[in-house]
Formats: sequence, structure tokens, C-alpha cells
Amino acid sequence: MTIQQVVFAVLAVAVIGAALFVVTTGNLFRGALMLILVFFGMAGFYVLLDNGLFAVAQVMIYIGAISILIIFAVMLTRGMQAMIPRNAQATGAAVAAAALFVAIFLAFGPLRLTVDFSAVPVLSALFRTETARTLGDVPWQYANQPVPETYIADFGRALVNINQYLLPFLLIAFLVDAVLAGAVHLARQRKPAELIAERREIAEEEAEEAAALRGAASPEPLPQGAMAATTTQDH
Amino acid sequence: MQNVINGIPLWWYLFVAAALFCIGLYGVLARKNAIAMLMGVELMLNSVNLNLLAFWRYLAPGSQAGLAFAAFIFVVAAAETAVGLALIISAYRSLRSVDPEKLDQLKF
Amino acid sequence: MRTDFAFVGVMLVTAALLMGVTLIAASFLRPKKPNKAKLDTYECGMTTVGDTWVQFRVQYYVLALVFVLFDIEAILLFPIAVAFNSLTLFAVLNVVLFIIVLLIALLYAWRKGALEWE
Amino acid sequence: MDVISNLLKILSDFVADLIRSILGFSPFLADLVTMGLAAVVLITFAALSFMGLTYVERKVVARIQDRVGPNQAGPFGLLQPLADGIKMFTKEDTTPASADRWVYNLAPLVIAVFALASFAVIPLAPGVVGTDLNVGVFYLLAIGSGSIIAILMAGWGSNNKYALLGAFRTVAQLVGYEVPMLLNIIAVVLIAGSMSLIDIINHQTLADGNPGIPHIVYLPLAALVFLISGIAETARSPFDLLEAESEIVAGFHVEYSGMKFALFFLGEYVNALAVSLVFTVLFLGGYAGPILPPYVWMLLKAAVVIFIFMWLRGTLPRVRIDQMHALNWKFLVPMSTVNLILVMIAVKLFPTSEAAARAFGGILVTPAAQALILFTLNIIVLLVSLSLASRAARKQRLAEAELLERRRAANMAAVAP
Repeated sequence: MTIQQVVFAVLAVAVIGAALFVVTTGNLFRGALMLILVFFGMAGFYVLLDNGLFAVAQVMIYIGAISILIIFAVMLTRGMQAMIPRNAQATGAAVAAAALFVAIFLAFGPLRLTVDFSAVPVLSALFRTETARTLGDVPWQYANQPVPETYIADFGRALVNINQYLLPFLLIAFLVDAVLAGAVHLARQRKPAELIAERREIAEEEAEEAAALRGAASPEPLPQGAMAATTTQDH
Repeated sequence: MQNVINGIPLWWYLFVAAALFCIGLYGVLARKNAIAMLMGVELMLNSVNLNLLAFWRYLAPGSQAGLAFAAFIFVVAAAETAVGLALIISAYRSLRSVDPEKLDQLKF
Repeated sequence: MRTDFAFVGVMLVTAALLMGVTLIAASFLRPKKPNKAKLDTYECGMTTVGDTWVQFRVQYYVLALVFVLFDIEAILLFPIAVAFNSLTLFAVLNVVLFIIVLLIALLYAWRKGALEWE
Repeated sequence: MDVISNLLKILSDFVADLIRSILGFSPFLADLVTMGLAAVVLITFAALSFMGLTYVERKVVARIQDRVGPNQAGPFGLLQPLADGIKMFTKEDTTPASADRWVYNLAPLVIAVFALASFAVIPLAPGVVGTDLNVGVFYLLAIGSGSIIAILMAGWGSNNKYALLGAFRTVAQLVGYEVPMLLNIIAVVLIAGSMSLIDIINHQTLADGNPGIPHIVYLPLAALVFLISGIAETARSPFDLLEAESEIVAGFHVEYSGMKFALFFLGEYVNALAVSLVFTVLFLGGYAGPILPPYVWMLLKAAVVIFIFMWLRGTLPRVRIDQMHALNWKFLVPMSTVNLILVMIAVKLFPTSEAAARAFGGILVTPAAQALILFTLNIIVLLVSLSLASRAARKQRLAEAELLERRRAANMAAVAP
């Protein structure tokens, strides 16, 4: 057991435990904090992979930017207290996720498995040409090299090299432009009067729908709840 | 053939990444809150990034492909979160709910 | 593992340990006489009204959003800045184009009033 | 002479050798103990400077405001920080009943740890540095985001309207002022060609070890903006909106008392110290200097920067929140961006090294000539943006005055028969 292995094990346990907490908790803010722990653990993995640049970029982008956006959103959409953590398809989702994990592990894990397709009727119909296939213990083409000392500068050069990643690099700028335009439009400050009018419209439509469904002659009165728009003073 | 860097074989990283991806998948499928679903998506993107950088380190440390893709995933993840959360906030302000099952009004 | 980052880890752990020990030591030294008034939320002596989760302005979110834009710019520009001496003029002009396009995004947000406070 | 100038280096090497000879049976353990000891020394240095700074700051601000400042505890009040420490230690610490206990108690720890972590990469003398990361300045920027998370934790964990509001305000401020800061750091990295703090200092030092041209001559505008955003990042006056007692009590740490409050305080001061040290490294040439030993130069330069912080605190009034955001987003950020673009093109057209000239023709110039070109460029950008800003401000004032005038006229018309 080398020190790196110990660090890896600690990070792995922390990351997976925190991730499980994130997807099961009812308290969204604590979930966001645990998500930050996951991001931090990821930065630790990148350090173990000899990539300091991306470890730092991970902290900068995920913890410094994305987490803050998520926490702001959690705080802006209050009512996360007593949140129901899962929906009706949770069991199915858990089974699907577990099945996917087992499948990935069998296909790419360290165990070498030989599956004889001809023995199983369904599989033999699916994979007609092959009779047997080896799963797991993939023979990756290992490079056996250290990371070059100049990997940061190399990466910088590759980003603006026209034969490498110049086009995606420039597209990022336009993507970010579009994101900002859309998000600013969506999250703009709306006047209370505007909001009330919108909600009244929705309520009317819903009432009309309900009336049309029931085939009643007279439309129902507007539901009270829909009208009670908050005009709370923003801080 | 078994290649070990810093005492860690490649499949350890793949294992963690797969576990994280599946946890994220569960989060996306099983949560009742749009922000929580977005957190699940973040977990999945992170696991993909871990895979990319692990393969970069073990298979091609001299090339820039793994780094470039990981960097673009950073960018796209940030963009996706920004727009996603703006949508959720906008929907919340109109409808007072962040439950995707309740957001069946195609208007907003 | 890059040994240079090992020290960062040691630093984080040591700082957490030292600060944690300070907190725990203080908890033994200090008096502990809680009463209801002390444990109340401090709002200038007034009784707390309503929920803490008053509605906040979306402005905060929009500012964080513009920040994310520049954060993205930064993680891509730092490696380029390190490699700057070996870039061609064409590459540099493309980087300039990149920054200008982001500046346009900022100007758009400005014109849309996203940067106005009040 | 040589012994004195390399005192820190010799001492640290001696201790490292000692540990290695004692723990010779296990090199790994020896390394771990050495690193742990270095960390403890750095943290102690930061904590002691925090105590010293509180005293100095109170004295300096008192002098500016024509007061005496602390003068009761010990000679000249020198024992005041100690007295404060004892008070903080023995003060009762209340946790509000409605607080989210875990988050509430963890927040001060997180803020202190991340503030101290920045000392891991700051070089204090040649060879005396926690670790020379090749992503040094980037690391410093990233580690700053940890304190933002801690502030949000404190605001949410306290379950208090004022705390949450203060946290929101503070985070909006910190996040905003990080942008001009990183834009200007990119400009410095561009010139130095490396993100390592040691390389950045070396770029400001001549080959024979004498001080060369500091970056403040290359990029005066970047230095100015970095200083302003550094003050805002550490939430010091005039950007101390989070402590606006009259508006939001005391910001996000309103519920904290005793040792936890002390940790927030420590985080604040350690951050200010770190910003001044980083400013010294990035723009003032770090530890390079004639005659005096390097560590003295480093601390002297940092002390000057810190004094500027205190001076500003003593003289400037607090800005309004809308002014604070407008200054950042409408002035500093566009100006820094334009400056960065111009610096990029200028550095490419007038390279100083053979290698850079090979990549693209350009005109090979000496560092002094490049510094002169960039200096002129920076000053031009500064003057142009100042004149643009003052014109826009005048326009706005006139528009406001006109609006007021029109309103008054309307009122008069309504009153008059």
C-alpha cells in the first residue's frame, strides 16, 4: 500500500459517499455542499493523474462558479425544506443504474470473462456472427510515459493551433455568448404586475381547459391559489 | 501489460468513474426537484471528465486530445448549468414549483 | 503524484487540524450558559418574523452568471498565456477575437440592464 | 553577508537535514514530517502576522483619525492582540437554536483553512517556499473560491435573514471583483511566460540576482486594478459593505461569537496579507532588492502594500452597493479586457526573447524598451477610459438634474392656479 493508493482510496470513498448523499438527501443545500466535496475529490484525482492544471481548473470552474450558481438557485427557489427526495420511478431508476454499473464493470473491469453466446438462445440470435466473446481486462495500449514538463504550454498551443482545436476554441466564445444572452433574458427581473398578469392568464387557460374537459356550459371561477401572486419586496 | 502509475492501475479510475456515472444517472432519473436533477447531471459530467483524463494519462500523456476534450466539458458543463438553472428559476418565478412533473405548461 | 501538490494537501490537513484543535480547546475553556434569549436569532432584538427564506433578487444570479463567463475565459487563457511566446501572430489574433466576442457578451448584458443595480 | 541573506534557506535546510538524519529509516516519513513542520511554520507565521496586523491596523487608523488607539494593555498597547485572543478564547459561544448545526459550525473552519492554504505557494525568500507549483497564480485564484463557499455556508447555516442577505451581497462582490483580478493576472503571466510565482519573480530579476524592472513598470494599470480588486476581494474598506453595521448588522457572520468569530476575522486578515504578498510577487519584484536580505525586502514591500490598504480604510468613505457593482462591471472589467488585448498584441509585436521572435517576426527589443512601450500603452488606456467614464458620469448627472428639474416644474404647475 503506497501513500498514493491510500490517498486514492480515501478520495474514492469520500467521492462516492458524497455522491450517494447528493442523490438521496432531502435537504438540497446540504446536497449542494456534498456536491462540492465531490468536485474537490475530483481535483484530488486529477492531481494523482499528474495534471495540476486541471485540478486547479476543476476547483476554479466547478467550486468557484458552478457550485455558486447551484447554491444561488437553491436559495432563489425556496421551498426546498421538506422536499420529497424521490419520485415514483425511483426504484426502477436504482435498478437501471445498478445494472448499468454491473455491465460497465463486467465489460471494462479487471476480470477476464469469456461469454459463450451460442449457449444462450437470445444472445446467439442477437450476435449471430460471434460465438464467444471476451469481456473485461481490456488490453489498453499503455503509453508508459511521464507527462511532459511543458504540458501546460503544449495545451495552450494546441488550443490556438488551426490544425488542432482552434475552431472549438472560438466556438466556445460564441456558445458562451448565446448562454449569457439566453440566461439574462430568462432570469430578468420582472415587474410584479407582469407576473400577476401572467399567472392570471395561466389560471384562465387552466379553467378553460377544465371547462372544456367537463363539457360544462359556464367556465368555472378562477382558482384562488393561482391569483395569490407574491408581490414580496425583493431584497 | 498491466500498467501502474503512482501505484494505481487504470481500472481503479474507471471503477470510480463508472460508480459516479451510475449514481448521477440515478439522481437524474429519480429526483423530484429540477435542481437536484441538474446535480445528477453534474456528477455524470464529472465522471466523464475523470475517464478522459485517466485515459489521457495512461494511454497518451503526450497528446492534447484528452486535455482539450476535458476542458471543453468544463465549459459545456458551466454553460449547461447556467442555462438550466436560469430556466428553473424562471419557471419557479412563474409557477412556484421546481418539480419537472408539474412543469407541463409549454408556455414558459 | 506530483510531489509539489503533496505539500498543498499537507497544508490543507494541517490547517484544518490546527484550527479544529483551537475550536475544540476554546469549547473547553469558555462558559456555557445558554438561555432562550441567547439562542434566538439575532435580528436587532426584534422577534423574528416569518421565514428566513425571503425572496432574493435574481440580480445576484445574473451577476454570478457573468462571472462564470469570465471564469471560462480564464481557464482557457491561462495555458495560452503560458505558451504565449511561441504563438504565431495568427493565433494571437484569434485569441484577441475570442476575448472580443466575450466582451460583446458583457456589453450585451450591460445593454439589457443585467448589470444595473436597482 | 551571504549567511544573513540566505538565513531562512539555511535554517530550513538545516532542520530538513536534521529530520532526515533522525528518521533515516523511512524517507517517506521524513518527507511527511518535514512538510508538516513547514506547514506549521507557515500557518504560525500567518497567525502571528494576523495578531500583529490587528494591532498595527488599529494604531494606524487611530493616527489617521487623530486618536491614540489601543494603549492600555502593555507598553503602547502592544499586548492588545494577546488580550483580544484571550477574550475570544474564553467568550461564550452561542449557536442559534434554529441554525443548521453542521453547516454553521463548519463554515469558520473552511474559511480559515482556505485562507491559510494560499500561503503554500507564496515564496518568502529564494528557496524558501512551501511548494513551487507550476500553476501557482492559478492555484491562488482557485483557492479563493473556497472562502466564497464558506460565506454561503455561514449565511445559510445561521438561519438569519441578515446573515443570508449579507452572504448574498458578499458573494456577489467577491465573485465580481475576481474578474478584473484574473484578467490582470493573465496579463502578468503573459509577460512572465509562466504561472509559477518563482518564475514570475525571476522575470523581474536580472541574471546576476539584482533587481530588474518590476512588473508595475510594465503594467501600471494592471497593478492598479489588481490593488483595487484585491481590496474588494478581502472586503476591506471602502468595499466593506458586508460589515455595514447600519444596514445588515454585520453581514454573514452576525450570529457568530467567540472563537468562531475569531476564525472569520483571521480569514479576513490572512487574506489581506496574502493579497499584499501576491501583489508584491506579481508587480513589485518579490524578494528581489539590493543590500538588504531578500526576506526583509519581501516583507518590507508587503508592509508598504498593507499600509496602503490601511490608509485607504482610514480615509475613504464606504461605497454604495450599486456604485460598487458599477465600478467593477462597467469600468474595471471592460478596461482590463481592452488592456489585456492591447498588451497581447504589443508583446507579440515587440518580443524580448529570441524564441518569441522566431515564432513570429516582430521587432526584437530589450526588456526596458518593451516595458516602456507597455507602460505608455497602459497609461493611454487608463486616461482614455477615465475620460470616457467621466463623460458618461457627467451625462448621467445632467440627465438626472434635468429629470429633477422637469419634475419640479410639473409640481409647480400643479400647485400654481
